[in-house]
Amino acid sequence: MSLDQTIFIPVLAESLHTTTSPTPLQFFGILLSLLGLFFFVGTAVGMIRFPDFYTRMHAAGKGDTLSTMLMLSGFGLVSMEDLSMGSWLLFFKIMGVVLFIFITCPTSSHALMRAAFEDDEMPMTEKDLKKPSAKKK
Amino acid sequence: MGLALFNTFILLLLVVAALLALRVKDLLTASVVFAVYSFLMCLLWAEMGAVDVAFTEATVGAGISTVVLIATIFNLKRKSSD
Amino acid sequence: MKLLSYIPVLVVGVLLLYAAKDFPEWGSPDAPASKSPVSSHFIANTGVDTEVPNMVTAVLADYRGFDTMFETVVVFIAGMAVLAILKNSGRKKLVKREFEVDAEPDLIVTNTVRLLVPVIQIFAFYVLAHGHVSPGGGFQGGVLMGASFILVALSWDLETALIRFPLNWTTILGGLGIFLYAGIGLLSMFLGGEFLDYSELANIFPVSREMARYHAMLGVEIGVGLTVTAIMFSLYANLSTEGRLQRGL
Amino acid sequence: MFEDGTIINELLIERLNYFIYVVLLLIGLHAMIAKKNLIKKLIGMSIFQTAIILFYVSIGVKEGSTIPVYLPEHDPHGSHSVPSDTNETSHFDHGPVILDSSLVKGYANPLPHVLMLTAIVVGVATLGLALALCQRIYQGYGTIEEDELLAKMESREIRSKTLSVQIPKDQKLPKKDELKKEKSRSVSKSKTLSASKPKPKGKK
Repeated sequence: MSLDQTIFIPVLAESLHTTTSPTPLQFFGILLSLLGLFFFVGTAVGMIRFPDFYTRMHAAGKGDTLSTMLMLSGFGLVSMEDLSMGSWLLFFKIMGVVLFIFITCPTSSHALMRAAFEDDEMPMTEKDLKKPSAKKK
Repeated sequence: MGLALFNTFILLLLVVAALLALRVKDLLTASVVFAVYSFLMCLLWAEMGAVDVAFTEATVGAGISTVVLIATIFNLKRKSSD
Repeated sequence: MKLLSYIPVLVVGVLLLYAAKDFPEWGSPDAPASKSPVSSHFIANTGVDTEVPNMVTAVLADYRGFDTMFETVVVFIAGMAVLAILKNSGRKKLVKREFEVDAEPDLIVTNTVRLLVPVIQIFAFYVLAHGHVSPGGGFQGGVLMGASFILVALSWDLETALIRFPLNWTTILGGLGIFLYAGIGLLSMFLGGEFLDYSELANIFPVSREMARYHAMLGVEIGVGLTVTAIMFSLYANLSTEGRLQRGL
Repeated sequence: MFEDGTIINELLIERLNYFIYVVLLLIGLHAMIAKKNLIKKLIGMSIFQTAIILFYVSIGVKEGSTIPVYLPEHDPHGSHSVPSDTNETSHFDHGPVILDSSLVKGYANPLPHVLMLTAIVVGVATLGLALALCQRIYQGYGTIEEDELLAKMESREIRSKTLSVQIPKDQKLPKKDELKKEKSRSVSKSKTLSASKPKPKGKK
């Protein structure tokens, strides 16, 4: 067994040799997941590139919530191969998770920002932009 | 065998997270990175078929033990010498 | 010292890697651990013996019940030890901690927690009771239940959580959990079986011997859940305040 | 490089789980030995523990097996199978049967999972106990760094020997005049001791 056989080839082979083409609902699910992945990349870039705490939390709070919800609902749609009782049950369970994320994720980012505000962390202003490298965090 | 790539990726990330949790000088960061480590471990076990162990690790390792660590650091010094 | 510490690490590492070469291949069904008659017996006979679909719960609470009982006792003793170490130990006057800020409980956070805590507690009961057929059981349900009280303590303050779950309950609840566990075991002993041999409970309850084991496992898990809930909350409450039980995190 | 039989192939590809378990165990061990901060030592201890749990779970894995929960067709009740278009009563007909060895291969080994499940919960309880001890040490000595702790313990021991007074609980140094009084009272004893050991007041 070589490296290619063990790791790379089976994944490719599985993805290539799927015989059943996805139903329209599943195709829509895959599309939603990819969109969620795109927003996740945006979140990661924002976390690294933004200059101060509040803007970084802005990227993290919004992008994380949206992308997680998109990906989870995409998975819920992908799991609906047929419209049987079991797949509906699974779909509603995943929607429960989406609701949970929708409630908790903004709250947690709000709590983090509130804690920073109470700790006298000042938001970045235009003054900070004018003097370069004054506030390198 | 299809999950071998996933398995390999998480195993390597585990080593990175463990090293990072021990390298950072801020203990609060260290405990948060340790929560990440615990959650990666939970994913790995769920993939291996040990769902009960994964569930326990998700509630205990990534939940309670992080809270307990942070509660202790709150009463102690936050900086560490190494 | 820094360099010296690498010596035992390297020695242990070389030995372990040398041993790792002889381990069975990953995932092979013919590995000694999977071939052993004990685990194949558990897999094959759990359904007949106890009618519990989740083998892990069956092995945890029934076949290896003695082990689990004393693990619960260990958790209880650890909680009591934390109580004993930190009780009346701290500075009497409250000092402001390094990163402490005085702030009211936040409106958004408290209202979200008000919304979530009942759901978490119902989910904890579900995990506890549904542990027979899905992943879960006493340990997980207990930890989730304790985490819901910790969430209350984090979003309001510790005093609010202590009104809902006074700390002198923890000793009582933890003891009650172990008492429930050992009591089911002793009851089956008095009915003519061995300690923790739940099938004897069929003599007094109108169920078959297999279903007696099924239901006794639920009672045992409830005992574990009570102990773990109490100890997890008391761990947090004591550690965040150095045992003073006021002005928590 | 990656052919059959070479060390790299055996360790890094076919037994990657075991290799990573060794690496994590060594990281934890090194942290427990070499880190000076007590909290860091405890994090290292937890990493050590999870590495061992990883090993135990890894030896229970079977290729192509499902989780250790009975599939609907082997379910003793059949009541928890997903209600689908299959006939519901067919599950109740055969009742629970002892699985034969070909079916046993289809389920992961539940025994390591059980052993490790309790180990995790006990692990967090012992972690809490260790953190309580850390807080007590911090109250007594004002530090959780190991080297500072050892120095403080040593100086405190010398001081208690020379002065022969009980160290107050809340880590306050004795007052100056109190110190002098004590010294004059046990002057002979302190002289003999301070000749051999470094003077505690100068060290402070």
